[in-house]
Amino acid sequence: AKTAETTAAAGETKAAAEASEKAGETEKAGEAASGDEAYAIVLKTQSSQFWQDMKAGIEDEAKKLNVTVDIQSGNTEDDVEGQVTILENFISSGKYKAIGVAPISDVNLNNAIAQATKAGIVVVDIDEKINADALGKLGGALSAYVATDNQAVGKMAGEELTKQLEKGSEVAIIEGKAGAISGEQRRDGAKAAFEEAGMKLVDSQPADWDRTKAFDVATNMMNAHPDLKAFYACNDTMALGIAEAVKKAGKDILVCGTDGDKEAISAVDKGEMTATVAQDPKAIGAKSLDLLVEAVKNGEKPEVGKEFKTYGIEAILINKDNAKSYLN
Amino acid sequence: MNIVEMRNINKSFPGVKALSNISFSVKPGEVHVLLGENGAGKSTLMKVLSGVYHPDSGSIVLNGVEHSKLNPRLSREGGISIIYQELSVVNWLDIRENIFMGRMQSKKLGPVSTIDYAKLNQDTKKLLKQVNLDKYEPNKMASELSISEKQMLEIAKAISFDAKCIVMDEPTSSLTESEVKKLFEIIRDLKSKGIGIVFISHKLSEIKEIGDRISILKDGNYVGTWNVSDLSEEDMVRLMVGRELEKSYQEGHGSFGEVVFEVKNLSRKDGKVRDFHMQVRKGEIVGLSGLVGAGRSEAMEAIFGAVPKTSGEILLEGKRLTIHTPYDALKNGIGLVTENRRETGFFQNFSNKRNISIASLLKKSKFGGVCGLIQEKNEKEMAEKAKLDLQIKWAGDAQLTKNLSGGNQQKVILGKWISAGVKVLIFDEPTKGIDVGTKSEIYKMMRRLAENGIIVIVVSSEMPELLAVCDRIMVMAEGKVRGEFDITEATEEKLAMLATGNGG
Amino acid sequence: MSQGKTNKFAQFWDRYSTVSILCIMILVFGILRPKSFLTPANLVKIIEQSSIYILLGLGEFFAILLGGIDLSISSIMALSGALTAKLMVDFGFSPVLAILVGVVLFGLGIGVLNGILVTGTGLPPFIITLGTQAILRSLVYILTNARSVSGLPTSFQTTIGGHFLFFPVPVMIALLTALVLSLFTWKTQCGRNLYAIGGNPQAAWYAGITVNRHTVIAFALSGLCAALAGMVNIARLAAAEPNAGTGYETYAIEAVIIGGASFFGGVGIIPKVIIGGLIIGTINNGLNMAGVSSFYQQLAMGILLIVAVTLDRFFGGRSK
Amino acid sequence: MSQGKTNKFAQFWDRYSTVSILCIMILVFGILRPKSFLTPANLVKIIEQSSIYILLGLGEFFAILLGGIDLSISSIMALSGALTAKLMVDFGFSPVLAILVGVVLFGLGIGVLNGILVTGTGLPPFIITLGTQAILRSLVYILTNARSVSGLPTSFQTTIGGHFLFFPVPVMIALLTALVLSLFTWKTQCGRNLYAIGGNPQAAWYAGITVNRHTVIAFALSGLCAALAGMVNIARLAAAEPNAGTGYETYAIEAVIIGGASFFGGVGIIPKVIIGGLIIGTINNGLNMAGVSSFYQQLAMGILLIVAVTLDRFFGGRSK
Ligand SMILES: Nc1ncnc2c1ncn2[C@@H]1O[C@H](COP(=O)(O)OP(=O)(O)OP(=O)(O)O)[C@@H](O)[C@H]1O
Ligand SMILES: Nc1ncnc2c1ncn2[C@@H]1O[C@H](COP(=O)(O)OP(=O)(O)OP(=O)(O)O)[C@@H](O)[C@H]1O
Ligand SMILES: [Mg+2]
Ligand SMILES: [Mg+2]
Repeated sequence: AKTAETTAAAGETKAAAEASEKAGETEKAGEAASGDEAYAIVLKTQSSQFWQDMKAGIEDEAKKLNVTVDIQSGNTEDDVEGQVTILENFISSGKYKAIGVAPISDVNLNNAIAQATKAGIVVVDIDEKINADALGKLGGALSAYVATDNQAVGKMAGEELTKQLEKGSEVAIIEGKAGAISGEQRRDGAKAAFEEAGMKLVDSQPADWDRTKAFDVATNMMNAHPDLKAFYACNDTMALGIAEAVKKAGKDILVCGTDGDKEAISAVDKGEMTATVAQDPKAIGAKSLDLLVEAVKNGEKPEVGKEFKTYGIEAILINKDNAKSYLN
Repeated sequence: MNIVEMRNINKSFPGVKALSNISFSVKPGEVHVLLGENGAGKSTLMKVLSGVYHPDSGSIVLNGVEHSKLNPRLSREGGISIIYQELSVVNWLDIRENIFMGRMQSKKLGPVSTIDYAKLNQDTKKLLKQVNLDKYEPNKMASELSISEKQMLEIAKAISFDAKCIVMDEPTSSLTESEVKKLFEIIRDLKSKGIGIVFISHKLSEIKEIGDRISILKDGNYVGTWNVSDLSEEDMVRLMVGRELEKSYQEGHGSFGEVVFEVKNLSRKDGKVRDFHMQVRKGEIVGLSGLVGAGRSEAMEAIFGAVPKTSGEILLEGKRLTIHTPYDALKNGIGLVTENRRETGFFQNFSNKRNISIASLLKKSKFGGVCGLIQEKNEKEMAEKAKLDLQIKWAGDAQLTKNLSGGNQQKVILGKWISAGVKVLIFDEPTKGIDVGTKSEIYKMMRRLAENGIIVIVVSSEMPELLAVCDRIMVMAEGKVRGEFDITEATEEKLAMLATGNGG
Repeated sequence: MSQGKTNKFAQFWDRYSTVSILCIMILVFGILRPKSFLTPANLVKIIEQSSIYILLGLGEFFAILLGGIDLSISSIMALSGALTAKLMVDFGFSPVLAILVGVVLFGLGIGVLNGILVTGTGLPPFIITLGTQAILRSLVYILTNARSVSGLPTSFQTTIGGHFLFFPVPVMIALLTALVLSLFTWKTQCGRNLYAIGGNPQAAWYAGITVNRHTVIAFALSGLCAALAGMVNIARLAAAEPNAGTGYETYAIEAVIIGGASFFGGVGIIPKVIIGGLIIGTINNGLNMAGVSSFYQQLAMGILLIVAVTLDRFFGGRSK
Repeated sequence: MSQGKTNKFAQFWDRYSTVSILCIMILVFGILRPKSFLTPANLVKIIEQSSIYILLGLGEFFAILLGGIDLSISSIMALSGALTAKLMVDFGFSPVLAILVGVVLFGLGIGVLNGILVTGTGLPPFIITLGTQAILRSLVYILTNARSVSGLPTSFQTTIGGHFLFFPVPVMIALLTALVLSLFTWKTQCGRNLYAIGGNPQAAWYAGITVNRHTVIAFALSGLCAALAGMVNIARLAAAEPNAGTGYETYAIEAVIIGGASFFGGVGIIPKVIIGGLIIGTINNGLNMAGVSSFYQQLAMGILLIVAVTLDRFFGGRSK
């Protein structure tokens, strides 16, 4: 498992290039795969745009490749057990040779993945990085990992903000739900960027991914810290709430979000938000499906402890300069 | 030696001194009657004895052991068994579990002890035989028993303890006559075994029949203790009320006007009432007699629209009324004083004022009581008037009705209907659990209402009551009207014969 | 349980317990963060932030007054908000028309539905509204395809989300609703009847009150208030979120109960619900201001709930 | 309300309503997805997946039996799981010792605490456990620093999360617990006392039953069952999650109520709770298998809850 981690690290840099290069190749893979191969993907939830987009990306890709794919998700982003149930059900239905998973935490699906491995099913990890060590111990194997590096996302946002700020400015972070790893990684990335640039991080509080809460928490922070100059929000839902709060407060505070939701991009375009770091959920989804199809085509069998590749789908910084081009 | 010895018991509730310095004792093999008006403190004294209430001061000696503070368990261990005034049957448990609640026979099953149902069934069967309930299996759900059968079940429970002293707090108020007879048999048997009985009842004839000694309480104070044989019923009344009660029941004037209220072939959906009919003339009070379960209350509920009916015509002053709900009844000027004050009579969260005004306000409202405004001044006047008319004793119109005594609660309910200007007022067991003094006041009130042209219908299980207030008495059995008597020819025997289906 | 407490403190507490708790909280946070918490601007903010809790609490109040509960208000809030937003954004309704349809009609309608389900089945409101909570939330996702709806007309936003004579309009809406409902509970027959039913439903029936009809009315009011909360919410955020209000029914219940209403029905007054809502808003704001870590925020909320209600239980006269 | 329904169907339904609902559901899903749903492997999976709902339902049953409710079980499940995991992973406790401390002692202890709060304050269990739900969840975050705890000893995992004679151990645990608790409710004085208290607390107190003590026992059992669910859960996931079980109190309540227990207390039997739990598990599994989108799953759950309980209300004899 240790080696897996190192190659994963090495793989990251190449990933973006690889992803685009392979576009043509996968097309061929699609032709090769027979029409009645079925694939399954377990998402975190479907009740937000990010996951909706990822689902759309997967479905488009499935059409292109002429394969069927079953997509399920938990009811909420907290439903750690619900996801396990779904994955187990996919495994026990016996229909699938390869399954993609976007776990809620770094370990919640591990045991179920180990079951999949035992059943000879190839698993691709999406978005949330699985604790490979723990997984290996349970006898589970991964074939690949597709994601945007959340820490890098946070860092990118932090850097974009600091570019426009004087040294020593007061900044704040609005986090997701306590304990959500992707949120924490983004926060850590942004924190690092702020520290590097010598900003003063005065507050960092969660708003549970909730727009109303983010609105209120941001309002309160602005009251508590009148000299606040910038907010980083761990997703766009919250960033939009913050932007609204800033607007209502009549202040001039930078707001950078994460995800690249359409609404956020248009807010950036209108100057209501400073920037958003877009992940490309459609590409992540499509790439994941490609990998699943490829694995089946190659007759890949899961192997515990085998190294697996990481495909980093690059994050894109969307600010005033390029927002228009993302608003089709 | 006394089996129970209560000394200088004091007990206060917020705002009420319920017991002041009461001493009380029970000898083996005697029936010791406790008598007093509503709220005199009888039940409270007994609840102190059973450990439900803790006295503020005083001591209790049970079996020679002195206690200053009991709980239900300790009291039971001290040989006390009690039938509370309020039924304490658990509907969703079966008969045997109700009887042996909290103390079922167990047998060892390895390290744990489990309930020995076989033994339990045996014991239960024996007890059921004693109280004439042996038609039921021990595992019959208590919910399937009638009220009076539940009361008998409570009696079975009380005697199952092998207690030295059994307290019975108004056990007869919900029993049929034959069940009362059975109870007295049981009491005599217990006496012969040297068990002491405390017996509480508002029915003086019962006291004369079964009592040995009598202690009288008045407003939480001790009046005295006598041998029952030394006191006449009049003496008892004088001692507990503190004044002479004039024989008040004046009869009606005999000649009445035309029929103003009429019910024709009324049947209920559940079949509990079939083809009920009645006619009431102006100024007349009509009574409804019958055994428990004869369908009297059920017929009244159907007239009042509280339960669905399949057929029936109701005519008031020649007009046909359409009544599907109590709201319709109220709109048409019909009121019902229900059998069970606490559950269906008044609102525990309402002040006297609000309890009185509710019906009158509703009557003025529109669209099923949804539209209408409240003027507090009006409400206040209404309450004041009711208080004066009915001589209600309360601390103020803002006092919660639940804190009044039973008799005054009943008057508040009366006030509610009278304020609403009802033309027909139905009383269902109007004096259940109400002391003699208040009772005679209520009788007078009924007569006054009738004289003022209000149709008064009285349902009662107490025949003396019907004979005292009514001008005509109808008898029901099995959901049907069996016949009727003019007051001049009615006697208890005739009523009973008709009610039980013998003769006519 | 009662220990002869006729003393002054008990009397005072009986009447002012809820207000006192609010004052104590303001004091504590004021001492902790004198500069940021106790500013007029922040106090106005607290009231504004509380307006949603107050609106939800007002609705919940009627369900609890009848001895029931309405768990579906959070979903009603989200669905009404999403619907109103959709009507304006996708169907070009004018704000007034959208509010009429998406808030008033919809809120009342869905509340009536809850009421009919409760009275028709005779099941505990907890179960029925647990069911409708799930159903309605799922309808929000279906309606919005789990995407937020933005681009609300500016006129809508600046009116409902704006200010009027210094005061935030959401606050005005909440207070106005509270005022109207107060009058309703005090001065109208229907309001009085609801207290009667809550106190003793059987006695209410025998007194001539149409119990079912009034139950439906109570749930309709609950639905309407939740829909108003939804409207305020989308105006404040300038967008409708499919996840809006998740779990907010808890805040509403807390506001009502901290405000001294009894869970058994028949007891409680609207002004105290307002205080209850303000208490919830103050805790949320104060804990933010004091920089308490989110881990500890829930801890504080839980403890406060139990302590506040216990104090009320032991020293207050009402919630027995 | 009763319409003289003495017919055969009513009698049958009274007794077998819950089982019938389960059978109908299995039939429907079986027809929809004959190949994937109705396989022995999948049926075993359903039972395994249901084991957590059953365990939580068993605990909730006792709270509801007393006419109360326990909303804190989801948090107890998470905290107990996290504690047990921490004890093994960070403090090197042997699995047996960790289970003894983190599950048995902790579960009973926290349940006793709930019980003492309820009896001591005399407040509705809804309020108290709403408070402790928040408090305990916050303690999970504090304990784990909001991170999942993994690396549980293999011995723990293979025993608790493994199989025993073909049967998944979680199922064995759930059924064994149910069996013990069934015997407890049927055959022991204490169990019968709980029914008496639920049916009529005053009568129970008059009969000399120590109502408070029994209330504490009921909540202790609720806590213990929730802790067992937590143990099974960490074994299934091979990790303890701080968010574990969020909202699962709803499943537990549904299992109990679908299983025919009355919200007013005193009515219900353990075997029906098992069926109730299986129903929840079957819906979740079946909807997955049928490929229903998660939007519609909530919709289906909500509708099913209302329909199942309504059927029971109208044709069942007990839950009046
Ligand atoms: N739980 C209680 N809380 C407050 N006051 C009470 C309570 N129980 C009884 N009281 C008061 O104690 C006094 C005595 O009441 P008690 O029930 O003993 O009267 P009683 O003699 O049994 O009357 P009745 O003949 O109507 O049964 C009354 O003033 C009553 O209001
Ligand atoms: N909670 C209370 N607080 C203060 N006083 C009370 C309270 N409950 C009852 N009382 C007083 O107790 C007296 C009688 O009340 P209670 O309800 O015991 O009457 P009751 O005659 O026993 O009723 P019933 O015959 O219907 O059983 C009244 O004087 C009333 O003022
Ligand atoms: Mg009494
Ligand atoms: Mg009485």
